[in-house]
Amino acid sequence: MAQTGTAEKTQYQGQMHLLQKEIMGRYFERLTRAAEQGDGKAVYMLISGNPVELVHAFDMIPVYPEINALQLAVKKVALPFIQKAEEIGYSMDNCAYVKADVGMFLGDRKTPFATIPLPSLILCNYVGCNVYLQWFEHLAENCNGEIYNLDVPFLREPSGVPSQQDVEYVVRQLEEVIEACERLTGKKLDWAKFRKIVALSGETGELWSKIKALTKNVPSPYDAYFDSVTMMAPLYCLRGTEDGLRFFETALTEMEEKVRMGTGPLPEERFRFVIEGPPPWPYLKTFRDMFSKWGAVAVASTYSTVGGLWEFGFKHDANRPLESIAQHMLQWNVTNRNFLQRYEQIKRYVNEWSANALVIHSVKSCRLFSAGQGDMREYFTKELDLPTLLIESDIEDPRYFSEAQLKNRIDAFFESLEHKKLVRGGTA
Amino acid sequence: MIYTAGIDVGSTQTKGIIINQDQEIVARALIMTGANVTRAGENCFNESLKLAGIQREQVVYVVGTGYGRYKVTFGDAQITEISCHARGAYYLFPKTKTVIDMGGQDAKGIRVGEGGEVKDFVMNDKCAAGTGRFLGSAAEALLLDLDDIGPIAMKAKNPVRLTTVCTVFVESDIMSYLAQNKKVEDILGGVHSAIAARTISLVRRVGIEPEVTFTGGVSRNIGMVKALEERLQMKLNVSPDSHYVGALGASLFALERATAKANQGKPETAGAGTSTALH
Amino acid sequence: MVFVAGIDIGAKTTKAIILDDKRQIRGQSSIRTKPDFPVIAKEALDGALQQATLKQDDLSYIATTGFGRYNVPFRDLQITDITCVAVGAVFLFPRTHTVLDIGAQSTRAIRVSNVGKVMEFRTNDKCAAGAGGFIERAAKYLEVQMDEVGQLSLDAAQPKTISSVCAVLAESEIINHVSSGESVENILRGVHNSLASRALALMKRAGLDDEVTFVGGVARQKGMVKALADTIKRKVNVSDEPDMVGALGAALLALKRLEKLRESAKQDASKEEARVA
Amino acid sequence: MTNLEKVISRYREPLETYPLDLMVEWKKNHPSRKLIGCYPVYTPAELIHAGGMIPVGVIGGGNRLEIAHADSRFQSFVCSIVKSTLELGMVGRLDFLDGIVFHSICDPARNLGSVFKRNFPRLMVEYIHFPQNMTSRHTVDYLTAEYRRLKTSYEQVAGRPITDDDIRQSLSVYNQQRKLLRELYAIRAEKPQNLSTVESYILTRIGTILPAEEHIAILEESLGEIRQRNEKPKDRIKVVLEGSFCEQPPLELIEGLEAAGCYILDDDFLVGYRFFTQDVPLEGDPIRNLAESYINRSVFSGVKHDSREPKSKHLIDRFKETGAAAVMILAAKFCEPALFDYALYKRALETAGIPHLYLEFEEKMWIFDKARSEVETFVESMLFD
Ligand SMILES: Nc1ncnc2c1ncn2[C@@H]1O[C@H](COP(=O)(O)OP(=O)(O)O)[C@@H](O)[C@H]1O
Ligand SMILES: Nc1ncnc2c1ncn2[C@@H]1O[C@H](COP(=O)(O)OP(=O)(O)O)[C@@H](O)[C@H]1O
Ligand code: SF4
Ligand code: SF4
Ligand code: SF4
Repeated sequence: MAQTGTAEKTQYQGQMHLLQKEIMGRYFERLTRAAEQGDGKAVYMLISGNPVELVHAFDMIPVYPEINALQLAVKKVALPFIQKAEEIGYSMDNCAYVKADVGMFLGDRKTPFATIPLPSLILCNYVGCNVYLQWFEHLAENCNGEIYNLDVPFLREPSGVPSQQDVEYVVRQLEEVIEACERLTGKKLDWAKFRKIVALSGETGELWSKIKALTKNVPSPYDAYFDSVTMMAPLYCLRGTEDGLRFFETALTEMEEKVRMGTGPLPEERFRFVIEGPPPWPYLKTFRDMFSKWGAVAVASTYSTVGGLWEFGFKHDANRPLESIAQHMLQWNVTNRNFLQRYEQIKRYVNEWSANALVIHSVKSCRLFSAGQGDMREYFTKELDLPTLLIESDIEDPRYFSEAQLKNRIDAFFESLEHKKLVRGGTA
Repeated sequence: MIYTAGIDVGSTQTKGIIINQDQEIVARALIMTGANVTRAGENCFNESLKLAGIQREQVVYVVGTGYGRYKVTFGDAQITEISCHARGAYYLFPKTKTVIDMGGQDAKGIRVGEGGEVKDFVMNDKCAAGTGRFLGSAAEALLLDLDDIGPIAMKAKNPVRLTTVCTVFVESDIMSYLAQNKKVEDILGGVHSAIAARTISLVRRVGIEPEVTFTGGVSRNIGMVKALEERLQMKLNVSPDSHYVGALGASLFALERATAKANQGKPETAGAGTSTALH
Repeated sequence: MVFVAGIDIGAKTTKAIILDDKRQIRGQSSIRTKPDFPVIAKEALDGALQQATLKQDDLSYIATTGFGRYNVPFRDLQITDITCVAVGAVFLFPRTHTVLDIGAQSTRAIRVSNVGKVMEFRTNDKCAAGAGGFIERAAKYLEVQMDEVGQLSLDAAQPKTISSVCAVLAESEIINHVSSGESVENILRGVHNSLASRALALMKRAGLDDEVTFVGGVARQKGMVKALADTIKRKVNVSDEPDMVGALGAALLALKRLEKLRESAKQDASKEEARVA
Repeated sequence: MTNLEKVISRYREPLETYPLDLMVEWKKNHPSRKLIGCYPVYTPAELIHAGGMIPVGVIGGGNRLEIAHADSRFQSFVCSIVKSTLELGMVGRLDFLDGIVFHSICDPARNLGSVFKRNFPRLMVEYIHFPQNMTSRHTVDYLTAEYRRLKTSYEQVAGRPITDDDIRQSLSVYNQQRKLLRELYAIRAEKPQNLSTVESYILTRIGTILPAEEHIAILEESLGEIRQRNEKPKDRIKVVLEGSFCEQPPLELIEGLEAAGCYILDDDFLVGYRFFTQDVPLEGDPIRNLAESYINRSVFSGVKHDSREPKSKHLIDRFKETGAAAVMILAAKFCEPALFDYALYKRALETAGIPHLYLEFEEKMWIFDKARSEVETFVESMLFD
């Protein structure tokens, strides 16, 4: 069982993985070409609620410093850059995503996958995280790219719906971004093309939300935390392109296949949990094993919604391109929602994805996510009586990952869930 | 009559408990862990066998716990001290909702559910500040015996405010207070209340609901019991066996496993047994 | 002939140095710090005076430093360790760019100008894991004398890594190493290496460049000096009595101060008010 | 004892323990009046005042408050003020408030707003999103709309509509208050020996708590005396202090900094309460004027990002205007905005050859030796050569 299970896993995810490598590979080549032959203009942007559609419409190249940082961490080469940043004045307590990227940016701008081109436009889409503003402020001071702070009002109405003024405000700014791009590329925006791209984004988003719904199945066909990662890069970099669409079509078919076969990422699914917070990139594998060992599968994760929250019905609308991009930025991603809305999001996951535990991975770097997670834990354990585990490490900085301690906490947590199964005699 | 054992190999001291099938404690052993963790486990086990006056064969299941649990090679399973402390505390005080465990090198807070299962827990184990070791250093600095500092601390009229939490620096800190002719009880009072404050703010992360059971070696320190009770404004459960709670919990788990095994003969399905099964 | 004194009241030891106006050392002493600072400062000073065959009245100026610097009633001026150590280090090694001072309870990295002016500095005095206290505890557990530590660690064949970031928790690690038959030499070097890597981080933040001068009592330990040199991949200056450098710096500054005062006593009187008390 | 000395000694003690208790008393005597807590940094206090309510600065818990509950909600790597503010709420020290307003200054403070909403349902909890796009043609419109939204929710607490004239009235009150504060700071920049930083801090801080009219009276009287002072300058180095715009250092620390041998010519303590560089115009739409002033006539800080001009330039300009000899960066521990700024300041200051000292503090700190020695060392490095 275990054997065949893993065999199928590699076989089925293989297709998707290969395709992902191929299309992302092409994207990274494009970056390197732009960097080395000055072929193409780069726009730096942030992942959360990004207006990548506009960038594609101008045939400019989207560059995400967050992805640089992520890759440095995954390939375990971030630390020297972090330390370099700390030597020039950044604090131990600053977000290590920024430190790693700035450290890299001030050097030869080489990540394990590409050489990063200098920006023509530094588009700070300020969607939730305040660190974004300073990150891009610092990049701007270190190069002569033009900077534009796209100010996205935080979602603060109790209704959870942005006001008309907020939407208006963001749309007006997007128009200013268009002016800037027209100036930088020397050509007018081709609205027909733009609409087509937004339409593609709409379809892609829809596929992604279908894929996400599949983890409601028992067993879940894939791990909504560790496996989603594969699908997030294309979602951010290639959303609105044919490549992107093709990738998500393939992914959906494969995952539906796995549902039919009743196979999941693990030989046996003993626990279904929701996980909150970004992963510890430098130790992803180690971290995953700590859960796999217990037969625990993540069926939903807030982190997979930083770039956009599609599973609750949002879809880019080609007839209202700017408005729907504004909606995406304002409302449909986890980073611009307030803390209590995140509680609600998690609650929905727990109920609709039938999970029996919540794991909060509190990362020092990312206060956007972590500041106050103690209250979140309070809410879920006390108010909802949901078994909740809070563990601390970091998203980027390997110095904050203590394997023994994490293992101890995770083991104890699942031991107690096992124990509950015993006394209740029930199964997960 | 069958027996099971729990061996808690702690950073400082190793505790062993043997119970019979009626969950009665038939032996308790306590030895210093020392350098050789594996041997500590074995010695402690043999010691408790001796005290129980029974043969190795009569012990059908042994669970190892504590930071050295994976060195308990002769054991049938290993379970984290967190689960064991919860289990043991629940056995001693069935109304336990919160466990405060203060050991030699770490402090833990555990929220316990109806069935004695762990609902939530926190621990500090990166820094030896505010642990049994901290008290140890304080006692050394004052040339006092561990057993005495608690009672003395309770005499404090106006406890001092420590300038450091570092277990290493606390000595010189105490020295300078002595130089300022502070009273020994006030210094110790300060030490105890500092640790109490630190521990409580740690445990608050899981929420402190009565009843609260205080376990681990430090729970033998009456001064610390009082310091915690004062700050929490509530009574703490402290059993004469409080130091053995981890081992006790382990032996209870062992009994569960043994029974489960007897009934269905596959430990995998049984609770934490899987932790070993999947290693 | 004019004489001045510098007294360094440290967490562990108190040192005194007497200089003449040719900047020659006339006498020095080092004794264990006891909580009564005024008394201990006097003892240290007397020790140095005795060596210099002088009386306290022969001293024209006394500067104190170290964390007990304010508690010496008979001082003319108190100066922080960082300033003193920097001046002392540059006096001994004029090409010094970065000074590392590891004492019993604190570690300091200082970037200095060629005249010994402090340009930037970083300190750590919260956690013993980075300071001499760590070594003292390790030595205690390994049952070796402090003054043997340096040589032993220097003789290490394969240093053992100490992974714990806490000086206290490291002890169980050390004990395990001992029980698994690891040599005292290798363990001590392990401790030195972990101190060195912490020091490196600190030095980098203050600005690390040649030449590096290592002062403070821990610099007496040859193994530590080696560990540091290996870690920062640079040559490391160490004087014969690295733990006297603070007192030396204080004495040098006392002299400098005295000369200034002599020049323009009047105008500088007000300066004193501002500085002292 | 002069009046100024009276004021200082009257308020120092409460400020060092529980500043808000000043208004707990006040509320007892004015049970019908509504009080709205204001978290740092920038609060348009005018809008609250215009509703006949009192804006009360909730600026941390000082170093006497023991954090017993809040640090189980916010992790160890979050700044102190976030925890102490929550702690104040949890131990009932904010019960006298009718509402509290937070801002988009940083992620922890923003999440704190949500945590307040959940834990204190009785309170009106507002959240202002301050625009971070200072170049857009549409930002003033946005902020005006945001202030109008705020006004409506204030009206609900106040139980009455807030008219434009109410707001104009309040604008002129606060213009007056800020004018006096500017004079206070001008004196310190020019003759620091005549006004210690702690004195000017206390005079400013009480303005975040007391009703504006009372504060103005106190300021006018105090300034009268300060103008008369004529102290002999000490041999200290003159510095400009930056980085304490949100969490506030203990008074003893501020004192310690000066005692260690420097004059602080300018600082950014409580900057949100005196951050308009000119009066807010009264004629025309008052709310729009308020919004427009924030965009075009307010000082920078670690939480207001203006791509029109680098922050470091602002700082260096202030350094030059005041004629200081050095810059002191005093950042709250774990204050990410301040910590990020330092990386830029460090480089800019080094390039400009301006000596600077970097220090971290926490409002809850109560041992000042380390900070003091570091300042002493810095002062010495400038005096001995
Ligand atoms: N009789 C006693 N009185 C006071 N404290 C004690 C006593 N016995 C042990 N302790 C404390 O308990 C600590 C060891 O507790 P323990 O729970 O065994 O820790 P661990 O499990 O990590 O070995 C010692 O550090 C000591 O401070
Ligand atoms: N004779 C010695 N040999 C080796 N190391 C020593 C010796 N004396 C002191 N040390 C080390 O130096 C440290 C004290 O250094 P010192 O600079 O005197 O500290 P402080 O100035 O804080 O008193 C001790 O912790 C010890 O590690
Ligand atoms: S704080 Fe979090 S969201 Fe913001 S930049 Fe850092 S990692 Fe990204
Ligand atoms: S502060 Fe002391 S106890 Fe804590 S980690 Fe450092 S050395 Fe260990
Ligand atoms: S001190 Fe800094 S981090 Fe803390 S709330 Fe204020 S701005 Fe945010």
